[in-house]
Amino acid sequence: LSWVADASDEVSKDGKITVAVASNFLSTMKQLVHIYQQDTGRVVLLSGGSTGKHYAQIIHGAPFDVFFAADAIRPKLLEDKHIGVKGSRFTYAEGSLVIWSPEILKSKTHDSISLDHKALAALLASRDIKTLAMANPKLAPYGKATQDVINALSPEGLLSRGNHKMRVIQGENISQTFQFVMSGTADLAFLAHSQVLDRNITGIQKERYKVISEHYRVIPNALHQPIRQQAIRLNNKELTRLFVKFIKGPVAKSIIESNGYNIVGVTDAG
Amino acid sequence: MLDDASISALLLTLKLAFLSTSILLVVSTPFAWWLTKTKWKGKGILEAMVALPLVLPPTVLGFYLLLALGPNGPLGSVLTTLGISSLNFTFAGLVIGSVIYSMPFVVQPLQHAFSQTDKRQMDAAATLGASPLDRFFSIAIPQVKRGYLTAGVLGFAHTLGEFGVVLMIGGNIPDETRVVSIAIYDHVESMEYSQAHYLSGTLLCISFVMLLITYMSQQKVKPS
Amino acid sequence: MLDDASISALLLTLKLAFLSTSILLVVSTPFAWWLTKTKWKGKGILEAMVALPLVLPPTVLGFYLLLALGPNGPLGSVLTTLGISSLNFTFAGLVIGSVIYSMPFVVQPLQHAFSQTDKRQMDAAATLGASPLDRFFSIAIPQVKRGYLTAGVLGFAHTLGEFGVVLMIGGNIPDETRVVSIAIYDHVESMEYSQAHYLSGTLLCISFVMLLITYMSQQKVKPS
Amino acid sequence: MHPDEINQVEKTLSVDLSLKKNGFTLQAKFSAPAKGITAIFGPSGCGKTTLLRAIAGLEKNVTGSSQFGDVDWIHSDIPTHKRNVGYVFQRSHLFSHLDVRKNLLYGVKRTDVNKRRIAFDDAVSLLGVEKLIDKSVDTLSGGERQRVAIARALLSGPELLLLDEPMAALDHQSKSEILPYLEKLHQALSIPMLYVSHATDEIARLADFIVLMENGTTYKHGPLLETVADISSPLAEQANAFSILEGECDTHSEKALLTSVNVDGNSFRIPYTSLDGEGVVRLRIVAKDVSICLDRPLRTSILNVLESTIVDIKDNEEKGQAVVKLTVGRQFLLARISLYSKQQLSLAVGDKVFAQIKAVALVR
Amino acid sequence: MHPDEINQVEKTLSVDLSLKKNGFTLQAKFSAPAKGITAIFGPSGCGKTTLLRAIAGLEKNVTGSSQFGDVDWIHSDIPTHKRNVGYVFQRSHLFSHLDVRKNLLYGVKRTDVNKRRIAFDDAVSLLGVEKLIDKSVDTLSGGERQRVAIARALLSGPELLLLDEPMAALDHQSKSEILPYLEKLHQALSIPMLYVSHATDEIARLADFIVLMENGTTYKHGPLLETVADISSPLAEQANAFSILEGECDTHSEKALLTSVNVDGNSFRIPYTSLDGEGVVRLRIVAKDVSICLDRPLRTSILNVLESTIVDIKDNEEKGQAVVKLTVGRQFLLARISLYSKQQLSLAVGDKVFAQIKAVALVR
Ligand SMILES: Nc1ncnc2c1ncn2[C@@H]1O[C@H](COP(=O)(O)OP(=O)(O)OP(=O)(O)O)[C@@H](O)[C@H]1O
Ligand SMILES: Nc1ncnc2c1ncn2[C@@H]1O[C@H](COP(=O)(O)OP(=O)(O)OP(=O)(O)O)[C@@H](O)[C@H]1O
Ligand SMILES: [Mg+2]
Ligand SMILES: [Mg+2]
Repeated sequence: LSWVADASDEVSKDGKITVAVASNFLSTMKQLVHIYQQDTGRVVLLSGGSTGKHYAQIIHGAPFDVFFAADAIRPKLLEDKHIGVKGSRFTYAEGSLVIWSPEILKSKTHDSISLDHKALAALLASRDIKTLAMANPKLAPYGKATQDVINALSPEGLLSRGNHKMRVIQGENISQTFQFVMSGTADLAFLAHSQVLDRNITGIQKERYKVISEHYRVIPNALHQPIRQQAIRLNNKELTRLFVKFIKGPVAKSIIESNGYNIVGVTDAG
Repeated sequence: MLDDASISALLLTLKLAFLSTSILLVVSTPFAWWLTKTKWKGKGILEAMVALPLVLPPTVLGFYLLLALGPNGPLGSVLTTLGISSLNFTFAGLVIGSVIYSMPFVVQPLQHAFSQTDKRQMDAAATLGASPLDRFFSIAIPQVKRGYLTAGVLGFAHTLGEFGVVLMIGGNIPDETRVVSIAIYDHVESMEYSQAHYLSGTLLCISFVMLLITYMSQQKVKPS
Repeated sequence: MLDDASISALLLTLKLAFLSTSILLVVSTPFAWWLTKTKWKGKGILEAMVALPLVLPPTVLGFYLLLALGPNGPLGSVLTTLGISSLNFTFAGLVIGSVIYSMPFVVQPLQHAFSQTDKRQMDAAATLGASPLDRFFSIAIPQVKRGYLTAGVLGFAHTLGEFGVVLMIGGNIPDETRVVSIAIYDHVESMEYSQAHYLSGTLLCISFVMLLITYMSQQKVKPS
Repeated sequence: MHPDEINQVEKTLSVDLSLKKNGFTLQAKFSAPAKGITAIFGPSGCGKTTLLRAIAGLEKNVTGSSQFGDVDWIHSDIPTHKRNVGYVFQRSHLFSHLDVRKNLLYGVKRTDVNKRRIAFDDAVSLLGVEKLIDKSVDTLSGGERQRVAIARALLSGPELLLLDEPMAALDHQSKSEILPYLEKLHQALSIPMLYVSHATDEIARLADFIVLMENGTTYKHGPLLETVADISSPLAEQANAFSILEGECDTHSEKALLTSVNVDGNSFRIPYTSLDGEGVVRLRIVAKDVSICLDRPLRTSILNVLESTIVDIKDNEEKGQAVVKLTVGRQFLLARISLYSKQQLSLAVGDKVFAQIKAVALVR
Repeated sequence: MHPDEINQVEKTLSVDLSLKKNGFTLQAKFSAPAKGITAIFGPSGCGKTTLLRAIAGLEKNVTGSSQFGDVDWIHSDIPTHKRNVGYVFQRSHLFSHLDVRKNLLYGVKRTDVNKRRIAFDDAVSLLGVEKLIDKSVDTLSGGERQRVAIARALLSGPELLLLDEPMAALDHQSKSEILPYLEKLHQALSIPMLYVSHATDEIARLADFIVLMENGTTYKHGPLLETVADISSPLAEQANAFSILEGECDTHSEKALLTSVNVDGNSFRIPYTSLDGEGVVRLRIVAKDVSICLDRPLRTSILNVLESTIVDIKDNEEKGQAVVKLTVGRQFLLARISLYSKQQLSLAVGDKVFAQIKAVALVR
């Protein structure tokens, strides 16, 4: 077995690591771990969950080795509290926001990948849009970015558009927002780029998923603060380091990118 | 002090809990009675099915409800043809979700209670001129008061804390579907722990007082 | 077919549910009995308190349990002085969490059931030489079988689907604290819907069969 | 409202039904006239309660007919609450969640005002439950429960009364207060009553008709006087076998402290009772209170000595006793004597003898 | 195991207790000897059941003493299950979740093998519950329930039997099978029995002692013979007042179908009964079966005529009757006659008369 080859003391003693991953990155991480395990034979256990929960758990001694957060705040806090390893914090992915709506086909720029400022504003102002789905800006980085976008487009706020009422439904996280869309009740949604990339969805939701993956546009990064997802090591174990090294490596990068994330490529030790 | 948003969430929660519990008690009564009395061989299937929503994680149940109630879902499309627009992300939808999810906590205690009714007293009531419905209301129900208490308390408390389903099909809309459990959850997630403690404390106090009153009043009416 | 991870999650879930339900039934029996029999004025307080964990959103309850069980928490520090390291993120911790959270679903039906026991039959048993404990086991408990069924089913099903508490104090660690409800949740969150459907379906089927067997066997033992 | 004030159509109950439940089979065929109490008599477990329940419509799978007035309850599938029966259950079956007053009012509320037969307060005082009225039924004694149950049934304005050992838990005093009322009630109202009892003295006193049961079957039924005077019926074998004579009130001699009753020309003297109506009265004479002499006894405290003819004798070797059936005008009297006396006096059918009657009870 | 085979210490029950519950107060003081059945007699609601429950330890807040053998149950705070009482409840209280067999075995299992008084099969056949043994108790008739309850109590090897109207739901036949057994049981075992009953015939037959109750208080108690012969006790007022005579078996004349009993020199002839032991037998004579003559009656079917002296007379103007207390050797006999006869014969205390006794029941 390959992992025996580069075994240090620690590696042989404790053959696996546990990684806390933000829900929105979980499926990408599964692909990464799959490859990592195939290549090295080392076992990586994944614990998906919301970043808020993971943070609370880590503070209270959860046995995680690495924490892949959905934002930059929580890793920073851990670093400051000396729970995370100082200097091990880095941005593993930068999310990009997309807007989804069946209305998009009607807009003139339907063949381009992203919408410009004006088209977005027009879309938001459309009277056909009754329900807008977004992630909770308080909880989810994508929600916060969505808020930025909306503020940029209509500074006076969404709900005050005359007597045209739009319901804003908020998901606990970006995954839930996606589920709102799945149900067909939302007319417009801000989603993560990673969610709308076609993947092999099978079964009854296939049709629905097709509708989703054909009606989105990427939102220009300039309209919101970057959605930086950071990770931090929680110990100095050899296995932990090896895994982080893999995530920072080129193989991982290409996978992450193919899942709709931007890679900044800079270890943010700031 | 609680801010307006919290108060509104609290009120919404109480409204939801009262409404769901009332609906549950009303709907479950004939159902539980029927389950108790029927000799139908297949009733075990129904009994098992009532408990099933419980075994799914609430968010997942919520997800399925979301799909079912959506315009393309089996329930949603029926509603649409009836001219009712989707119930997702509405208060009515929340009520439906809560009712489905808390159903076993009401049906089961009632069924248990009804299985204890004294057949002979029902017979006596019949000879005194009481029709089956009359007997049911004048003998069976008063004799299972304690069962209604159990059912009501469990249903009510569960609806108060119920969260996954509500989050999913409610969409966290202030004044409409943002119940207090979601508000507390939001606080915890966004590390606003003191607000979370405060709101939790308030919810606990209110619930405690309500439960206490319920139980205390129960103690008094007991026959000496 | 289910993959290994799912099977392991299922087994872990069943283990947790059986263990929690057993503990709950054992612990709740004397407690519910005492609640039924005591004339203590303050028992309403205890009754209300049992139902309280229900009113908090499970994750929030989980959060508080996390604090309490942590090394600095009130329970955790007691455990630490006893030489037990923190129970957070361990299977034992999950069991404790489930027990606390599902307690009302077991205590309440049992209490209700015990309140229906026939005092006169207990008296008769006493004159036949049965000590209070003996009477309790030979008369009270067999007569409230149906109450145990309700309590067991509600407790069991609630533990199966229970998710927020488990996620919080368990930490979603494969093979140790990742129960099937979390696994399904993970699948839904990472948009692996077909896996989610598949696992939900399996869980539903298993639960359904277990519940059906329980109810069917119940039907048979009924006196003709 | 006093029972006497009500007038209504007389309804007869004719039963010819059968029912199977688990191991037990009921086969009942008899009719209970509106004017009269029908006693149901038989050993424990013979099916008396089951019969009453079937008539009340509380048993399932009853086949046959149960004709009350114009309606066949079974054929027309009339449910219990429309049969308008008053049922005093063997084990009272009071409503445990209601106090005594509410138990009593339960039926009252569900009865048309013009169908009520007895005022609430009358029922309460008749059955002596005044002091119990606000009690929880759990705290009642056995007899108290039964009294409440009787009052509850009476108050529901029944057209048919089903009484399942209503007096079994009652003391002599309570019984002797309630029995006359039941008699009066059924006479005034002409409603049929079925009265289950193990106590032959109650039956003797109350019943006009009797249905004898054994093993789920009604093997004999008919007017009480005939049926009890039937020397071959199992009733005559009972230690307290009795016969009943009907007669008319003669003269009241208040001074002599005696009342005289004329039974087909024979005068019976009984302890003084003020008889309000003229009409027919009924005397119950327990067989063992009757002795037989060949000479007319003189200077004895026994008041009643009749000339009579022996019409039948049945020996019971086992008990060393014989039952002798004697004529009293066109009616009959049973005497139980020892086989020894029978031999000593060489009694035979057709002999003229003197029947010396120790005790005569005026039944009504 | 046959009852006769067991030997044990005789224990007496001495009760002097009181208890208040809600509106009701119980005040009881009497003692029940080991050799003998003590009847508890009183109207419905007077507190008989409460008394039995208090003795069994089923009532709370009982003060006073309840001495059984050497132990004061109340003072030493002995709980019910250690008092070793057999209790037949008024309303049977069978275990609803167990079938008949398991109900019967419940007490057996909890009784030391050497304390058992009766074999399982014997109890079953004595109480005629063979056919019911596998039935659910819900399906039993009233009488069947009670029989099962009696069997259950007997099988638990009690040192004290508390019987609360055990026969009330039973027919004559069942009664006459169970009563002799109870008599035999208590004689063989010398365990005290408290027997609540409204039926004076049962009391007459069974009891050696009697406790009279009214309104929660035991106002009179003593040996049955004395107490019932007390012309001023309420018992003598009852329609079925009686007296009891004890005597010895004389000669058995099987040919004559008669048995003769010697009561203080007077010979009573009763229908033939094979008396197994020699010992003392007891005759019950109902007061209304006794008539008084001034001359000795001849050629009568009445077997028993005694010379006697009137020791007391009590008139009851209301009923037109008088109770006359007569001597029989050193014992007493009550006769109930009409006031008319009393005047006709001008009976007075001290008169020598002939008591003509229609019926004598050999009680044991
Ligand atoms: N818990 C209670 N609270 C108030 N009163 C009670 C309670 N229990 C019994 N009583 C009353 O005490 C009295 C005595 O009851 P008990 O059952 O001892 O009577 P009893 O002599 O057995 O009558 P019966 O012959 O009718 O069975 C009754 O009047 C009854 O109503
Ligand atoms: N559900 C049932 N299943 C089987 N047997 C039954 C059922 N109900 C009654 N029985 C039997 O039917 C018979 C008649 O019962 P019932 O109650 O009619 O008797 P009863 O004449 O009223 O007796 P009692 O005088 O003792 O009250 C009994 O032997 C009883 O055990
Ligand atoms: Mg019966
Ligand atoms: Mg009593």
